Amino acid sequence: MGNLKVQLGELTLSNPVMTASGTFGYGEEYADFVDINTLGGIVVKGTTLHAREGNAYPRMAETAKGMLNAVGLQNKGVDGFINEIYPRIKNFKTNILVNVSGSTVEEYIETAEKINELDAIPGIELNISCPNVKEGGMAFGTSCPSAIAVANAVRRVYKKHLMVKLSPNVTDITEIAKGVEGAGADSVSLINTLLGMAIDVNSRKPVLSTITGGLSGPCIKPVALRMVWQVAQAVNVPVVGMGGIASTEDAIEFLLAGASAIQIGTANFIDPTITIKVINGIREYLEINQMDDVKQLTGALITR
Amino acid sequence: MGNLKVQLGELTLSNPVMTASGTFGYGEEYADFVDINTLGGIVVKGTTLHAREGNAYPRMAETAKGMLNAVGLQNKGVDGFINEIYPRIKNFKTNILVNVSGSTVEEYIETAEKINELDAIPGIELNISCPNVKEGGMAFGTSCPSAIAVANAVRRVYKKHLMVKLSPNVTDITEIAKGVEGAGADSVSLINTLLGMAIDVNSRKPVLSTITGGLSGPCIKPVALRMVWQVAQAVNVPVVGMGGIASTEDAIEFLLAGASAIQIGTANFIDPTITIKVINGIREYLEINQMDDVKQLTGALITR
Amino acid sequence: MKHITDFTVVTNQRETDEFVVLTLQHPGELPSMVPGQFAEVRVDGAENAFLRRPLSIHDVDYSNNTIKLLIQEVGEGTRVLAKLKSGDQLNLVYPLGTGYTLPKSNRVLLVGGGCGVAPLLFLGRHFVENGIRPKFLIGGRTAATLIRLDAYEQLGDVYVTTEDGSAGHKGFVIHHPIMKTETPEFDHIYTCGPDAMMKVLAKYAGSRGITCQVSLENHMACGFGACLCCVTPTVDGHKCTCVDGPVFDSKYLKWEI
Amino acid sequence: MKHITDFTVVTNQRETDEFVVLTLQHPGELPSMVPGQFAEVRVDGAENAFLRRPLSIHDVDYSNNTIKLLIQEVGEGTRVLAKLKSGDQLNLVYPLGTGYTLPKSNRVLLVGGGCGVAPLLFLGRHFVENGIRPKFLIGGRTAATLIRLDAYEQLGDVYVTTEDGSAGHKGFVIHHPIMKTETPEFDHIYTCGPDAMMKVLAKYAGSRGITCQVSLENHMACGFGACLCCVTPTVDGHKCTCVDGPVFDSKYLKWEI
Ligand SMILES: Cc1cc2nc3c(=O)[nH]c(=O)nc-3n(C[C@H](O)[C@H](O)[C@H](O)COP(=O)(O)OP(=O)(O)OC[C@H]3O[C@@H](n4cnc5c(N)ncnc54)[C@H](O)[C@@H]3O)c2cc1C
Ligand SMILES: Cc1cc2nc3c(=O)[nH]c(=O)nc-3n(C[C@H](O)[C@H](O)[C@H](O)COP(=O)(O)OP(=O)(O)OC[C@H]3O[C@@H](n4cnc5c(N)ncnc54)[C@H](O)[C@@H]3O)c2cc1C
Ligand SMILES: Cc1cc2nc3c(=O)[nH]c(=O)nc-3n(C[C@H](O)[C@H](O)[C@H](O)COP(=O)(O)O)c2cc1C
Ligand SMILES: Cc1cc2nc3c(=O)[nH]c(=O)nc-3n(C[C@H](O)[C@H](O)[C@H](O)COP(=O)(O)O)c2cc1C
Ligand code: FES
Ligand code: FES
Repeated sequence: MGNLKVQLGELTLSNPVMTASGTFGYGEEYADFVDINTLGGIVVKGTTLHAREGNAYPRMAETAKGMLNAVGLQNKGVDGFINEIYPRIKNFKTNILVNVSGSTVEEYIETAEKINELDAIPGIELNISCPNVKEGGMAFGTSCPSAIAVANAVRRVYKKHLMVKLSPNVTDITEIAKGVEGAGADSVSLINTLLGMAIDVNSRKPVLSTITGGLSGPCIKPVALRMVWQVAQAVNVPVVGMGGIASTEDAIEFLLAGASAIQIGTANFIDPTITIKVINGIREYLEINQMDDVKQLTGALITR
Repeated sequence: MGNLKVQLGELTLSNPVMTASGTFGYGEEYADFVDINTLGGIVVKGTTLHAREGNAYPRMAETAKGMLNAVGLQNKGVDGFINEIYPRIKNFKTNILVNVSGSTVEEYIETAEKINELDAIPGIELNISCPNVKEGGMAFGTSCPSAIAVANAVRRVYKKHLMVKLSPNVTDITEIAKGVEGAGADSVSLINTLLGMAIDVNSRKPVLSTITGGLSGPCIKPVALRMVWQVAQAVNVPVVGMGGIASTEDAIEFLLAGASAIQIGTANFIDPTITIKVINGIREYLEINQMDDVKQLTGALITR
Repeated sequence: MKHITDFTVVTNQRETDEFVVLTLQHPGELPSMVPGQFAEVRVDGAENAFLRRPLSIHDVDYSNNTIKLLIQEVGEGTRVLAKLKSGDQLNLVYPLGTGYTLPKSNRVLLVGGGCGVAPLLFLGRHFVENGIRPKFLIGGRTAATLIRLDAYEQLGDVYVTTEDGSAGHKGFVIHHPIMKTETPEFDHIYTCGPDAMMKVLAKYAGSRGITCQVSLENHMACGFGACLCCVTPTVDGHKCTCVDGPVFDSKYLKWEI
Repeated sequence: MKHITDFTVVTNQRETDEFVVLTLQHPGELPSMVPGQFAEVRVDGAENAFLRRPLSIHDVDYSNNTIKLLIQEVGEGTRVLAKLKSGDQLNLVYPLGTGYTLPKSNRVLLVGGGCGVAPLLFLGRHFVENGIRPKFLIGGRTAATLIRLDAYEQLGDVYVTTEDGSAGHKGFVIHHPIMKTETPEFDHIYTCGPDAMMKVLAKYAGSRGITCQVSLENHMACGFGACLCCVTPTVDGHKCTCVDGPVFDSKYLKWEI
């Protein structure tokens, strides 16, 4: 049987399938559907220094094979996470990464410092790409100097695995990927949502309370795959690919494009058991193709 | 009955519905399905100084509610257009715009100069956003200085309506929109295709001969709509919106977001009569909402 | 515990132009459900209904392991579901959310409008099983929009209003005579329907010391607390309609009424 | 002239696990069609088949205004089409492309493989109507993959090969005895099927002064020359398979054979 284990720097994943921040709650929400411990890792909801109420309702719009969200980082703040949530989830036997966001570099630093103390959290995913907050968020991830500044600052205080999550809303994503690699990122993950919008023609109002929101789901897969392919060629650190993955084939496309692991987001809403199906699907693909290690797939795209 | 006539600078459109370059051939291909003269305008296939064979097959991949294309500006060159095609289409009683592309500024200039001489062509759409050619194309449209340079150069030699077509593959599309407005564009059209990719997991090869290609269709609509909304707020020239329009509602969303006219692309492949349906649909919408002029819809989004 | 299960359509009963009732067979023993809970239904074969669609548990028959969904056709998703045929499979994530809670007294009024009548049948049955005879007040635009009245009548008294007066009392539910008495015949209102209707009822209840449990129909992406898309403002801040609701005590909500 | 028309499904005849034949009723008088032409079929109710699907005109009956499509289920689009029932509507853009041209002599061989047999029935019928008795050579993996042989037999002689020898001659079409004679019994080959098969036939024809018309199955977005997605390299450069083809003289193509 093929080996599914992958390494992201020092981080060992039992398989390359992780869940995307903001779509899998804290894992518990899915515990009735999947055995969380069989996942390669889960990235929990975006966490900020202070508790946030998020944006006003409506926060969601369905689009062609996708959805827009404008949740806006609703969370209990890092202390709320540490005191209320962490005790409940720390015994999961999978990699729990915390997705960290902030409005200022200082907030990122302080949040990362606190999470650095949590034994059961082997890494953070630095979210410099959230399109749904007024301050910070995506702004950090769409300019190379500011992306480097945040990554640098957090790197200094955060000692475990530092994954940096890139924004697709940029002209050249490889430039930013190289920048944060230089700043000490142990891996990069991409893509966060594309900035989009929907209008209700009856009311003539935006569907979302925030007018624009983040687009996710199968509709964005071609863009995500292209960016993962570009970034994988540009950096030496492992790449974690996501964006519209909803089947084994999708996941394998990302691996072939150069991802060492993948995250599944929106597809969990439609099939809460999709992660397990993809893990099994990758195993079968290896068997059918007589490969003995999933790592053989990473970057194995044949471009002649 | 509501007025559907709109102005793009000096250009009068009998209604706001145009067709997008590369998806409507030279109009003739659709003559069995729709009366071309009832359209607001048609933008013909991307035209370059010299004839081009385009990219190798395969040039197309179907994606979730969309498609990738890598046609690569196959065309007979501007002289071929003038000698072979123009005589056949010049009597259409609609606005025929030529989509002009090039690998160098000089090529753009020379092509535009030649088209300037054609009486039945009231304008060009300057394509600085084609993702499917090795040189030029999108590269011009993703950097502000080069976008301005091409627009400026063409503006000097081209005397009729100059529409500049923007690339969505940028961090800040408003910056480029403002740049080409400053360079003398009479209108801006957006969006061209998003750069994407698809992989065949069985062969482990890219589906497209060019590896990456341009994503179009309903999947990109949320991104397109957001960009039209942003650009409409940033510039004073009329905005022509496109990207995934496949129904009357879609078209009205773009008008509300600030577009003065819209273009329909990929949807023509699925329903070759869609343009007529949308024209009639807009007329009905005006009636139902007791509006007497389609111009009232442009930018009428209620954001409180 | 939440489940993800393929049910088999037993019957698809068309009630009106707009409404159908699907009876769904569960493969084994049904888990227990609370009235007001809902299912997230996967819409197969729809071109545009990408996300699951939330639908209330309309009725439950534990004896033969069937449940019913009452579906109002409003868009592509519900239209595709309304076309299902006996023998078709339907994938449900269920039971989801926090349902209605049992009352302190026996004097209950269940008020439904539109597809909001859906959870009230299961709720009414639950009351009857707990020795409470419910009263139903059902509002519609016209007589033709009132559905399954006979099913409700088997459980308790049914009062009706229609906007055009074509059945029952003319007007909105709040205009019905039983709402007008100085001393209402009920201590608890349970309602599901348009927000406007529920807000009027909440106000009515608030000013009379009556409790009012409302069921919200916010847009949902996941249905089980994972996405935080479905929030409603409450006295404790944003709460998920799908987990903390859909049923809330109206006083808990930050409603402008 | 191209048309866009809703046809009504008259029958859906299942041939094998993989193949069905749809008979479609045209609302009025059928326009005239040429064998080798195809239709772009809109797939309604498919979650992922976004573009139309090109399918050859399998047969035409001008007397009762019906056409037939032969469909091999290979993906979601064809699977959804194969589920259509009598009475369903199906939207076609048709007739598209350049079909086969009539031969200079009467000695014709029609060679089909897989779903490539589809246009050959209409073509054979066309030959018969023009006083030419065609010979068919049909290749399949196994006997079970050979379909509608009886229909072809009504028009001419049918020769068969299967890869496993379970019907007809064992091997590929090129291995059939009628291909082996020094002086072939035909001057013209008309073929549709896998590229590999057609290339072998083109080579065979080329070396014997036989003409060979091949029908390509390139991926298409529009089907009528508007998108330039479906090109194939020819001696005149890139040509659209959907307009200049799908039928080409093999000598016109830039094939590495
Ligand atoms: C907890 C809950 C229980 C529900 N129970 C029932 C029920 O028992 N029977 C029933 O018929 N319907 C019920 N609904 C509403 C039902 O979910 C929507 O009508 C359905 O999702 C619409 O899908 P569609 O594809 O047909 O329409 P769409 O094309 O998605 O939308 C059509 C119209 O309906 C509106 N709409 C879409 N989704 C929702 C939603 N979640 N809530 C409110 N409006 C929506 C849209 O804004 C649009 O105006 C319930 C909703 C919730 C949240
Ligand atoms: C001119 C023409 C005539 C055709 N006539 C017939 C016919 O009479 N009967 C019939 O069964 N099929 C015919 N085909 C092939 C048919 O169009 C494809 O099988 C169909 O589009 C696949 O759609 P799908 O959604 O089922 O499969 P998909 O899920 O789209 O694809 C399944 C597999 O089929 C391949 N495929 C997809 N589209 C095409 C295509 N256009 N050509 C070749 N392979 C494709 C894919 O690469 C994939 O490997 C014809 C194709 C052309 C171009
Ligand atoms: C409802 C929702 C909430 C999200 N919240 C976050 C978040 O808090 N932090 C973050 O980095 N990404 C967030 N994302 C982005 C996803 O993690 C992921 O990058 C994106 O959705 C693309 O993947 P997908 O198409 O598989 O969903 C969110 C996405 C959705 C749909
Ligand atoms: C097959 C194809 C060919 C295209 N060729 C061109 C082109 O030559 N020049 C150009 O500016 N845009 C071209 N486009 C982009 C479209 O004009 C349009 O900007 C894009 O497809 C988005 O609109 P849509 O989603 O409605 O198709 C092409 C698009 C497609 C699908
Ligand atoms: S719908 Fe996802 S949290 Fe409520
Ligand atoms: S399929 Fe569009 S040109 Fe042939």
